[in-house]
Amino acid sequence: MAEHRLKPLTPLGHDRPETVSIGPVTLTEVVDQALASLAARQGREEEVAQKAKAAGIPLPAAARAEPGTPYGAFWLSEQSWMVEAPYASHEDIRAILLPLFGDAASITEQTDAWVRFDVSGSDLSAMFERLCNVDLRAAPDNLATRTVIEHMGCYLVRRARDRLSVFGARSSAAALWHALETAAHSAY
Amino acid sequence: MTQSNRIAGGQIDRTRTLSFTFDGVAYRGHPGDTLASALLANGVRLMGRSFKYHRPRGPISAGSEEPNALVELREGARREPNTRATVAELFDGLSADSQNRWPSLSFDAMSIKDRLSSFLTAGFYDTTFRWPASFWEKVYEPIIRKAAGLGAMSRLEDPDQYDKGFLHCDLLIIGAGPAGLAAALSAGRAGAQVILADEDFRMGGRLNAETHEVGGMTGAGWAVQAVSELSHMPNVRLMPRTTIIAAVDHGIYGAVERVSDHLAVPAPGKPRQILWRIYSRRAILAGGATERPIAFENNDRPGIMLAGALRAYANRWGVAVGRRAAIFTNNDDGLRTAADLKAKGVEVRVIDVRKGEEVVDSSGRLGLKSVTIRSGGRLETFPCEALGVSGGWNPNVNVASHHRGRPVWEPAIEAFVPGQGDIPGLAAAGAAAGRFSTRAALETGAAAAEEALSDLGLAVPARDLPQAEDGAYAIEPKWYVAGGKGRAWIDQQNDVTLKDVKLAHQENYTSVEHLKRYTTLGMATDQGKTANVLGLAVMAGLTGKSIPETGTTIYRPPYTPVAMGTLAGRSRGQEFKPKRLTPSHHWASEQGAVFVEVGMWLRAQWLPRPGETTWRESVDREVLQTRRSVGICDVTTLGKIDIQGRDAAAFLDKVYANNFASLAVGKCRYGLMLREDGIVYDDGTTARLGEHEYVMTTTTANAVLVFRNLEYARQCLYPDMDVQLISTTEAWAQFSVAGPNARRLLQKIVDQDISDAALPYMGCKEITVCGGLRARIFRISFSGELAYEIAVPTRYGDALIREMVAQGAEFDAVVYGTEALGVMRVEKGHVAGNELNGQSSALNMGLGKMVSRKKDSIGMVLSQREGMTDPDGYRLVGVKPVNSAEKLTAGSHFLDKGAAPVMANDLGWLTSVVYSPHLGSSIALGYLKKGDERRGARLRSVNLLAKTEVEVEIVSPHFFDPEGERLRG
Amino acid sequence: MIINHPILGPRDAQEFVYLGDAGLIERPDGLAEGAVDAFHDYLYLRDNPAGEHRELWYHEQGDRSWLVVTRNTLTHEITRVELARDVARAKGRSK
Amino acid sequence: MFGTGRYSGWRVVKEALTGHKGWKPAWRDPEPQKSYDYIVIGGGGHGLATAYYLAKEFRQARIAVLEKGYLGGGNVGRNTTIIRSNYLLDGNEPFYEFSLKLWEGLEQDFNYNAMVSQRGILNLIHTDAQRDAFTRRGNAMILNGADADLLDREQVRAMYPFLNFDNARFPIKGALMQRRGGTVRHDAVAWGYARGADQRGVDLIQNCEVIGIRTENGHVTGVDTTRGFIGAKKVGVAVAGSSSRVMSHVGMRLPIESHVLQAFVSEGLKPLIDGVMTYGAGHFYVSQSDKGGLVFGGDIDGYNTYAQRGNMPVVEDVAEGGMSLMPMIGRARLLRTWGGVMDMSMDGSPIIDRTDIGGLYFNGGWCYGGFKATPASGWCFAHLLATDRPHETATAYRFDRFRKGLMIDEKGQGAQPNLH
Repeated sequence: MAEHRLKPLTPLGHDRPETVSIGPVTLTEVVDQALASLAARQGREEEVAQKAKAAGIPLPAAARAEPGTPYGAFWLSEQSWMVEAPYASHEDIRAILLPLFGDAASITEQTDAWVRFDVSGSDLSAMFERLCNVDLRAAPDNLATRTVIEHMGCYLVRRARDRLSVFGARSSAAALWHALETAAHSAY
Repeated sequence: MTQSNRIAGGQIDRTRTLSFTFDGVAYRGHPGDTLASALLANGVRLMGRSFKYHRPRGPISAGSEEPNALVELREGARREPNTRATVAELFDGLSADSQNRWPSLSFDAMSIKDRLSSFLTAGFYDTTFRWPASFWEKVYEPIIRKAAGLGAMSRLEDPDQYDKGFLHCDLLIIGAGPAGLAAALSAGRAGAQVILADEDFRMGGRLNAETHEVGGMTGAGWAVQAVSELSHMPNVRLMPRTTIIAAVDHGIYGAVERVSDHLAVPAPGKPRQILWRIYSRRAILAGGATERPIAFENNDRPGIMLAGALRAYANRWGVAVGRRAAIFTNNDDGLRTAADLKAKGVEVRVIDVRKGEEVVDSSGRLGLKSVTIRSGGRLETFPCEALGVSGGWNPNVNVASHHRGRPVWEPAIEAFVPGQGDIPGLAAAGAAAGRFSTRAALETGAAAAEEALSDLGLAVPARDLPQAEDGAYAIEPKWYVAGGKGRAWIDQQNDVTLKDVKLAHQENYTSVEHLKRYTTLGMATDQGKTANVLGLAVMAGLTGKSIPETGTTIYRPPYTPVAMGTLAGRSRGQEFKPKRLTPSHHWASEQGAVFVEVGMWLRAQWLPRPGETTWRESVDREVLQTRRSVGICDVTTLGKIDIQGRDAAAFLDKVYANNFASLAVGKCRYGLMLREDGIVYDDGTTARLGEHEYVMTTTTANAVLVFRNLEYARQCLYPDMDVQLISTTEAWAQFSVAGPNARRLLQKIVDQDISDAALPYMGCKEITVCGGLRARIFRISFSGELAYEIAVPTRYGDALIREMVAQGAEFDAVVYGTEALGVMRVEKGHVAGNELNGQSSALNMGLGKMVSRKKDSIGMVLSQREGMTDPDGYRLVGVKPVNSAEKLTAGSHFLDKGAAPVMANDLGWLTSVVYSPHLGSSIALGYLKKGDERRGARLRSVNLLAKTEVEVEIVSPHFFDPEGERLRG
Repeated sequence: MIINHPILGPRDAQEFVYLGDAGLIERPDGLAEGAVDAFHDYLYLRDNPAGEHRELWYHEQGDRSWLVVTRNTLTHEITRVELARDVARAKGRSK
Repeated sequence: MFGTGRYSGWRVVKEALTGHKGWKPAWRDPEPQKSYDYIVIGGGGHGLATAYYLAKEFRQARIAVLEKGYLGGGNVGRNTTIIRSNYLLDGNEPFYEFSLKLWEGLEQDFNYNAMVSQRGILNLIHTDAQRDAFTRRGNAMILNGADADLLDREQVRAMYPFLNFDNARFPIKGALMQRRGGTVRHDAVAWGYARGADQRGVDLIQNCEVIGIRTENGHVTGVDTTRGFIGAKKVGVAVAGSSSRVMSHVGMRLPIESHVLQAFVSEGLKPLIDGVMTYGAGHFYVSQSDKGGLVFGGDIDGYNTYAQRGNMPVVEDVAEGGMSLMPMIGRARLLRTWGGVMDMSMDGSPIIDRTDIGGLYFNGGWCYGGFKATPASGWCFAHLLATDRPHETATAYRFDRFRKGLMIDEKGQGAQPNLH
């Protein structure tokens, strides 16, 4: 990590990430993750797939997420993904990815564009059916989808049957946190 | 009071007693009661007053079709007007008041209108209240408006929480009577994802109100058993207290679940109600049927009910509405009521239309005392407290008609049934399909489920239905009793009588839509559930057309009325829309900043310092300090779009009106974006960070829209261009640093050289700050000052502004808000929101030369139309008051001296007004006809709203440093 | 309404933004003769049929794809959904 | 003279005492004649008003109105009944002010109480930019001879203390008010024009759908209908909502799309809201009817449709706006929703113009603002039909304004009908 004199704030505006348990679920603000979008340039799709494979970066199918170390990824749109990596090792994730893909892909820093809240617990669908139009009961355990929660565009990335991440715009972190808390209180 | 009319039996819990009040009088009931059943048990029949004539009324039904027994439920901010006592679940401590009466329910002064009814027939508004001419608005209407409405709102904020949600299923079953339960059992056993919803708090539907057996046990008992089996199936979701309110497109249904209405107050954190959107692949309407009355004179007295309701009160709630009852029927089902009441010890007289008998009148001002019967030409009076009327049953076709499909007339039952396929994926079963026996309900319910299962590709289980009655339903049509002199009610709540329908016919309002609109038939809170078919049958009789030829009006959602709070859910008050906070929000809050809503964002508008008492003091200081030394402003809210790809430059040339291909790496350029109709859409600077990499900025307001349009251009217009887009608005905390000391301040922050040579005007660079944090810097200015925008990863935005303020102390650096930003951009003559109004061209803004005609950019062609290149058209100008002490007002219009204030003399208007502390005067931008030619002219700036005017001088819009020396310094 | 997205399957129409007639893909050449007339017809005139209608929807709260949806304006029945980029290419649009 | 005789106070008393036996049909049900001088297609508000003014003001004879369903069954019978003339742009404001003045004299004009009620309309202001825009608009209104007032927050609070002043996401900062704005009983407007036209000899022909328009040598000769061919010297089309369908009979493509606008009414409530109000931070406007129902609406659904019904997102959006503006309506219940098909034009403003076919005239593109325009639309269309010249307040409503770049775009949204 670069040696500089600036101190970061969490998306919720504190020094340390928040966490709270409501009924059977736990909500956690996650800050130790770096993000970059990766989009194949036209005609370079095969090349990107090969380079990603070589670098250990998964490129999951539509509406799916794939975990990995250090790189995980979830699908954004045709030939574009969000790459996830640990923040401590990948703070400048774009600079790390660029040489891996050269000019075959467009790579954009996204780490601080998003707030990530992880929600874990049994029967998550009881909470999320009050938040967004995603059928978690029927959804696979590696679902990655965009959805809307209280007028806020979000990505829902399911990590396991009982655990998922909600990515929302960083500027509305407090509003999203409040929506999650309210739904949890209502559901459980 | 004692429960004088409570009899044996019923599905109420007599081991517990609930206390409640009605109009301040205390009563008792039991769990399982509705407010209406409990009041009837206590001998209370009078529960409301009608809308127009204030006639005394009691319930006519035992369900959601109730037109009469409407009360104000609960007190204070939870008061809920027009609540149907027939579905309000009793809870301990419930309090209700009657409504639409003064001073009391039994003595209502407004019932004088009943005496004047000859003057108040249908259409009376249109014909009556225009005499004399001027009296309508001044006299009649205020009186009418005061008398309007039924219940009263509390006028207090609703304290309860409402939720919204989304459910998905293979099969939605609407109604948990015998048909719905049979369907649910079949589908549930087959493993389908099933939602079974019923508006009642007790599932079983009509089985709860009947005495006949199902599968060798009581119908209600069988229902309990079926519900129990279903409740153990993980693939079945039982939703009692849930009304399907609407069928919308593609298998989506709206539903309202009343989570807490049976409680005194909702539990903490729990909603009162939830609005669900149910996404179903198939649906079954098993919502039963509603009985309809026969109209006869004075058929609206408390104690006169639908026969099936009388039976329901006896069987389900253990209530005899009267110890002596009459049954007036044209069908076999009415006879069943008579038999059930007799079995409970009620003295019953049956008046069967099919035997040539009819009820012709009734008596009893506040409650039924007797009915007059005509039988074999003789009139006789039968004293009774209750009369059950059955004119037949109407299948509840409503939801099946929400796509405007028309129901179909079924002569065998003299009623409409749902049209086939009116709503794709929805089938009707049981009484809703016109199949009235229990056996038929079970069979059609199971059959509908089986059909849905095979549609869905699921295995159909063997049919396993219990034994049940399969009685015949013979009916002879009878709509009204002819020959009466008084009034016979059709729509009780809205006081539409037989006579009103006849009058509508006489005046040629004979189409059903005209009938509805002329008489208000079916427009009351019950939406005519008991009245509509009767009304149109009467009209059919008058016109000589058949009932199906006459047709029905459109059944419109919602099925029953829905609380506004439920439809709004959590989006209200401060949570109406999410708040977006800037990276410096916490810091600015600590400074006591005043925030302003800019779209979803909250931005610091100004940051007052101790001693400052007006906003102008703060803003003037922020401007002067910036121009004198250096100011800092959070500009993160501007949209930022990352544009990459081999064709990125060519793409920018398409979406911007001015040239971008020539922009060098490491430079920024102001870009002008048009709509295809040639009007200016947005502006901003775009920086070329690399050979194939740009970052575009948009206005705050248009960030999302511009992104959408870029995707449109990329995918629909130029599909082979190699361009990738992604928003980075939130990824970077971006600050403007402006003023003569901007560079000196930033050089203390930035690790690299940012001298004029290293970073000239309109240059951009990737840098590090504060000892190594990666950042970006753009040398751009909207204030006319030497200025930069500096961006760091958002998590460091808070730290950066603190650092800049600390490092800026030696320069007396200031942080400024959006007001000062606005002052400086007007001083510099930059267009912004008020000028970018979606109605103005580049030419209007003085930017006409930016539109390159050498390339085919979006909007170029249509910006050349004659109306948009009119030399006499509006041009952006600067405006100063001749007397600098005078204040300008944005939105004022320009008039020539001496010109009358009429539109023909209008020359334009002031778009943006600020006070320029630099010039010591109010200044403005404006759009002025032939503005370029009027430089130096003196005009009037007129605000007719405030009746003020100011003499102004037209000047260049560039009030400040017109040569641009400062920003290049 | 539900739009059966060619990549993502059924999605609620609320996630989409509606633009209008898919004819908007066929943008005229702005540098050709008579471009003003061509653009007038292109931008302003519509068939506006009561029946089958090909129209553009943008999956803003989804994968940001523009789709061409064939939908009946009398019944709202949707019979076909395509990626607008594929439609545009098929119509000969390129760069 | 045909018809029902005059309605007067004395008449009402007499009919009440004699059992209402004297009321006659409000209009006849004539068989169509072989030909007419004028055929107006569309028996909604605008078509009926056109026929009425053609007969009354322009002394034209042999007029028929052809209606595919029942009279007044279009959007005149399915709207939120608001009248106002609070427009900004020169092309619009004189026309709507003309319309408002006609409303003010309407009841005496046709001797029928349409319940014209000028209780004022408030456009709430939530931002400084809105105040600037409303100041510009209010001045434009006054310059055009209309009335306008700018209210501050406290003046609004004095009128409606129960609005959300203290805990709003977008606080109320004031309002533009037009005191002469208000509401009218919508059905009565259609019926009043129908009665008046019928009395002046206009044949109002219901259940008569136009299925073709015949032309010869570039000039209209008549229309084919479900009740046979009917000849005409001039044909005026006033079928907003179905404009493209009717004009497709002559192969005309229009700068119009059909969209659905939903509207809503609550259960009857004791008086709460005296005038009309529009929320400036969400899609919501409301008034209260003389029967006590809150009549409200919001945005159009936003996709092309002829289905006359909407979907849930808009219902919810409107309720959210309503609850945010008036948190006390949470326990008021929505009773009924309905949907009407709008002619959404390319700039949000209407068209009253000739066509390229001689004798064929067009009136449409009213977006969701057609009800308030009914009298002036009828008058101006009658003027155009009778004189071949546009009325002075409707000169801007031409087809060619799009070709010339003279759009009348009040909202500044450009050529995207669902944004107007």
